[in-house]
Amino acid sequence: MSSAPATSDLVTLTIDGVPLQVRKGTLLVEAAKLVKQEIPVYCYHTKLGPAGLCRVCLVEVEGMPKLQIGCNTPVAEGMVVRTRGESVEKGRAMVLELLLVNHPLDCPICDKGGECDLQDYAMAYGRGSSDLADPKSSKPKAVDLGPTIVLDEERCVVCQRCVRFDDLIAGERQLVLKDRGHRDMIATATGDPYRHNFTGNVTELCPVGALTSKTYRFKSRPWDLHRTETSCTQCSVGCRMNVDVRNGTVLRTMSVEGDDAVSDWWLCDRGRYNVGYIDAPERIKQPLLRRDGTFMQIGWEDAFAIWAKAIRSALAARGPESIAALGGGRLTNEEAYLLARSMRALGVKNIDWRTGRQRQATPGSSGGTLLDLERAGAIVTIGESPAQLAPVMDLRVRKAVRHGARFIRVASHEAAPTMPHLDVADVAAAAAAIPANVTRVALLWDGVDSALARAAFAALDREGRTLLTYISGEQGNARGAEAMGMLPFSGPGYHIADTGRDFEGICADALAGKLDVLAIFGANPALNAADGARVRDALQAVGFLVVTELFMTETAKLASLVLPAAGAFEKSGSVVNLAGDVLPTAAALAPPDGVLSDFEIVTGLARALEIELPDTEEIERATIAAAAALPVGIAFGDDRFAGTAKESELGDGLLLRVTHHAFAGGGTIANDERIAALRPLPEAAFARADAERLGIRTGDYVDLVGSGGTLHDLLAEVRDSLAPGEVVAIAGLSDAAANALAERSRVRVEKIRHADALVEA
Amino acid sequence: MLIVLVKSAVLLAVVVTTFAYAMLFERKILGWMQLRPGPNRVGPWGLLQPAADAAKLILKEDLTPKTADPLIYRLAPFISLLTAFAVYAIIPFGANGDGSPWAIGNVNAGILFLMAISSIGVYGISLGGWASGSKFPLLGAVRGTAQMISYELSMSLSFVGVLMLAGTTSLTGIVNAQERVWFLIPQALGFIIYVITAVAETNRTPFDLVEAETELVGGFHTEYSGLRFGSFFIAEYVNMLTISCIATLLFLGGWNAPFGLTLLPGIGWFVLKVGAFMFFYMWLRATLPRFRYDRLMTFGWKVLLPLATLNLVATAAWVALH
Amino acid sequence: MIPFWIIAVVLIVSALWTVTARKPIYSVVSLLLNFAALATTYLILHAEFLAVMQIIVYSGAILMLFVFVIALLNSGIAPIVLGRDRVPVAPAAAAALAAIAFVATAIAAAHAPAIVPIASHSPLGAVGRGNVFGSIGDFGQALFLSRLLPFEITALILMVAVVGVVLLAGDLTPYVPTRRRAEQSRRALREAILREGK
Amino acid sequence: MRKHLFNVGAILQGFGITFKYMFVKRPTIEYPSIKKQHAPRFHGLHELRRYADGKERCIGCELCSSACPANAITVIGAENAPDARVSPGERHAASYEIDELRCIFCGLCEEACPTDAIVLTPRFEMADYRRGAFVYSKDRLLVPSDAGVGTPPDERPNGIPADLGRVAEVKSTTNVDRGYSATHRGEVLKTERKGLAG
Repeated sequence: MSSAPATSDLVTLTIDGVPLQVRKGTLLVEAAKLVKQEIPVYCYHTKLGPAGLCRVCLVEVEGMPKLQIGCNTPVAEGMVVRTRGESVEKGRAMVLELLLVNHPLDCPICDKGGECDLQDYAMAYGRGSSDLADPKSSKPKAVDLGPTIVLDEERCVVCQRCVRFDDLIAGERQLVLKDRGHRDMIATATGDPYRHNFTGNVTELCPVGALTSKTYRFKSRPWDLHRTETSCTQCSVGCRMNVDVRNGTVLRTMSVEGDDAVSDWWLCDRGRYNVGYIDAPERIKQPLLRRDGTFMQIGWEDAFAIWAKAIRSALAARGPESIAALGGGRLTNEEAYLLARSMRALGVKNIDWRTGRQRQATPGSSGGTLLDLERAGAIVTIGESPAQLAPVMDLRVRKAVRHGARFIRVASHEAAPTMPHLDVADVAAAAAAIPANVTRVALLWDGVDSALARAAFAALDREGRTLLTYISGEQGNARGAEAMGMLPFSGPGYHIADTGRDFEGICADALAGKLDVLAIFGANPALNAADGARVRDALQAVGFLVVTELFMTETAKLASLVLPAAGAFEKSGSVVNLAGDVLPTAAALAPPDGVLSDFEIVTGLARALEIELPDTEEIERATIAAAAALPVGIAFGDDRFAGTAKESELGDGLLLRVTHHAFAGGGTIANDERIAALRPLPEAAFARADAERLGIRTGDYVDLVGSGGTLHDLLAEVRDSLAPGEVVAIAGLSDAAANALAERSRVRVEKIRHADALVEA
Repeated sequence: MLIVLVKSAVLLAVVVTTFAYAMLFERKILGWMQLRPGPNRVGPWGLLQPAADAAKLILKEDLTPKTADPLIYRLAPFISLLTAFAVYAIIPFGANGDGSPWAIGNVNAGILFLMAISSIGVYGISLGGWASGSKFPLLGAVRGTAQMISYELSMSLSFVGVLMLAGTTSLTGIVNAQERVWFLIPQALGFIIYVITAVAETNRTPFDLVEAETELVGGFHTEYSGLRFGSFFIAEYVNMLTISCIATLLFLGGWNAPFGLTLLPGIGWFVLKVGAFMFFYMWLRATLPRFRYDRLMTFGWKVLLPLATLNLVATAAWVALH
Repeated sequence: MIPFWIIAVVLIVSALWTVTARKPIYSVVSLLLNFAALATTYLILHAEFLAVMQIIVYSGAILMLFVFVIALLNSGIAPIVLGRDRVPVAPAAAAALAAIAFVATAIAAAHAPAIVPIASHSPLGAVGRGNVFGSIGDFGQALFLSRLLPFEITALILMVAVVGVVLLAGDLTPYVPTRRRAEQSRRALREAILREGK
Repeated sequence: MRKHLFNVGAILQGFGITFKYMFVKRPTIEYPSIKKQHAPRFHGLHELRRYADGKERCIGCELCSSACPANAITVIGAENAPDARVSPGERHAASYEIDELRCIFCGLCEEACPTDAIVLTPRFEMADYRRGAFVYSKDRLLVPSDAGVGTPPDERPNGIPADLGRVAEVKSTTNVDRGYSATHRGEVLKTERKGLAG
């Protein structure tokens, strides 16, 4: 791709009278695209490769007695191909007639109607009538495949794109083709619900309306939708996606065709399905002021005035040290920049985006692109793997593994992935496990434990080897927030600035009663911070806490002033993803009346405080410059980032470790009714040795007791990969947040209830 | 004093009723000329239509735009209404045997008073249009002001011819001077100029550029509703009536019977002549389309004004020679 | 006498409003009121022709042009605000002096014997008749016979003033039709670009 | 000058025409008391039909809305609950709205409907005091469940609904031979064109 191929690699052929040269091994269907000839395909897909099942891609090749399928015929020297002509059209019409033998003509009610390949090709190449006299076969219409997908067996044309996606791309191998002949049908191999992080992609791949999304079923027709291309901000990958809006509701999101660099054409289920919060009735639509313990609705002007007054009196009383601002990982670059700049204009240095467990988002100068990742020979993951943190990056890992890369997990406490992998105890073992001939190694880090990251970097970095590092964090625009200066020690573009207090320090100040005003923008530290109980206490101790949020989250409930903010689909701007790509986001719809974006909120505050803010043009210029700046002075695993990952010495018991789940979270996930079935149950995973010692079996219910409180009714799971003495719980669940007990503290297991006993009761 | 008040009240009632039915008959006549029956649903032959319209106007919501200047916005319709009615203080409708007129006030300088009052009438339109704080009314007002100032000149000059022939500025005196020959005959050109400028002064088709619906929504009164709009509406029709009365007084012999046909009392002839002139107004509206603005200005300044001056000079020469 | 005092109050109040109103259009309206009141005082003094002319010329024509200009400039929307330090001290003092002088004159005049011959005793005078003080004939005689020269000189001075205003306000370059002017400026621009290029 | 004089003639001619027309018989039908006869397949207010078993014919496929040239129809589909079916099949219209103020009554929705659910009735009297009332939702469009299933236009007897009242005897205004027929203007135009050609 980088250099021009040698002449010997090229083949000359003629398609529809146009001579062209293509690389050896190219399939006819791809070669035809170069001369702008479309060959119809069902089973073939650029990302899935040929299957040769549907036969609709018939072309005529001179010298061959019969029509050939374009999708599985490689080019050859001197080939003369015709994609049109009488015999081709006759052949295609025949294939279409056969495809339609049992396909129901229920296009008016089919969700695919209007964007259906079968419909389009039947119009373009079909005969318009059928010789079949017998009735079409009748099959189940709405088969529940899983929490996200419904299958219409009548409509299925058995192209197997979904099966091949599950096998080749997702690597989960859940979908199979059951039965033979006209009873062929798609089903999960085990009969269990079809469920993993990428199920939604099969609805996009399905060329007919057989696989449809439950969230979109019968809600709209394609031509009603108003499409906006934007970037997903749910995690730090930043997949390009199309947002389809109708009547002020996001009805569905679709991957962007041809986006190889970021999303590789795919979307994870969280990005695809977590869109229903936009019009959730629980959304806050007016500023709320706490008075005598209850919230009352106030107007925006009053809200800004009250906030500004609090800031002014804090400045007058104890100076800028008593003011702090948190958040930024969910803001756009422009908002983060404006926030950091207006805070520094006040002299406030206590700024930090790191409100969760992640400590660092910028991998220094050793970062690589996502395309580099799929070409790595070995992938080492420390901390949590991207499987739940950045699912679409996980697809790249799987692609690399499929191409022969070795996947090594260091001291992992997660469940085993459905791909070849190697679990090792420490970084030295990981370094030893990398074959000597591997020249490109990727290091994946969750951004939590700086010391471990530094150790891993040191162990893996060898002469003659390219070491690429990726930090897959929990917040969508963490890297952007860092670049825009939402750090206590650096301003926009990583210009090192006066050092203020970081999140830990801000919490300590608050607990010491030294913090008068704290503003939290689009973050939920009460739920996501490693030590939830302490953070809650700290937030309650703040004199005046302002939170901008969409919903009454755990943090917002503690606030003095809650300001309704616009969601990710309601504002335009740019974000920086984990690979450093600057991606634009575009507003797909307007926020509800009375809701302002964080940009407008910061502007409003600045106006109330009479701070001069730059104009739009300057903000644009400054954010572009900052996002493109290389993080000079910030190294991988920099000590200034270190902070939370310390073990608590409380008691003996088990060491609590926390894991992420793509559908665990407060705010936008907790308030999206459409994905209720995808939210995980609160669970606790035990090592086999501990489970046997405590008498726990998979399926039991247990309580975990720690210094910060108790987690009730966790579903126990015995996990072999886990080191003895550790217990793993899911973070970010509103009803049972593992962080309430403080991560890496010692917990006790109490009240074990066996599954069979519960059934008897 | 009391008698003046009673006279005023009676006259006011008569004028308002005349206005109401003038409006109804205008709609009827327009309907007939356009192959429609006109209003015929309220009462027999639609005779109660004015009452229904009045009720509607009174009950409509009274709107003041946010951008309007509230004081001037409210003042403007009153200026229009006031000046429209004030003229009737001096208009004579007939004469007693001793030569004293049937009018509220017998003013020697009647014609001057009339010109003075009508020159203030423009303020209703220009202030109302400006104070609405919106584009179309402003355009209508600016057009209206320019148009009325331009045509007022020619109209005044057309009066002067009559004044010179009559040798007095008293309206009664002018009518008395027409006992033998109506000024329509010696002042034919003046009459034509008067008719044209009068139509322009009342902003009626084909000179209704002030409220040109097809371009300016409603012109200067776009933003007005309810009784404030009604005030402008009444003022327009009362002005029509005034103009018809003046035409009758100055050119059509007032209450003098034509050709000695004294079948009717003087007031009867007066009403007939005014009615005929009003009909002409409506007929005009049914027949002619609106002027283009630049043509209107060209016509006013380049045709009417020279013609009026010519008429004046000719009349002066004639008066001087005799 | 009572009508006079009422009118006098109206006159003074409207005159004050004219100079103090924040919006130009209010000044116009109050000036209109002022003119009307002034015309009424003329009527009281039996100067009917003058009263009518006051209305026709000042209210009907000149003031109308003010409204016209305000409407076209749209300057009436924003009120005029005088700054704290912009109270005009000297003019204010002069105005106060003038007011005192005016009041003194008024009182003196009120006590002085009438020097104006009353022309007629009919309610609204005898404007139409000739050879009576204040009538049209009288005006015409004065204007076109006895005072013709001053009248024409005044007209000439006014004309000079108009030309002067046009010269002061307009641009002094000789008149060039619009299209040709556009061509000229385009040529000048092209030449400037060529010069810069070298 | 001569041109202008001709124009005066034309104006006078115009006065003659308008005056003449005052005495021409008017073709007006006094509408609320007398009603004009419809064409047999007149397009009026919409109606959503049912199947004989009471289920709605509409399946919420939105083909009517995409066929609508005025964008007057909004349909939002939903899935049928298996225990309480609204229409046969999987899909039904959860919401069906026609903005009758936007509708141009062309009948393309009728043509597009795959289940013959929507038909245009001859009803046209839809006056109301509120704009919002013209957005007809499903509860007003659907045939009441006790009023049969609704009739497609080609099954109507003469196109005249029984409840429309007294029907005018005049069939159409276009063939009244009085010199003002609808073709009058056409004749004039034709003559003018001839003149131009000659």
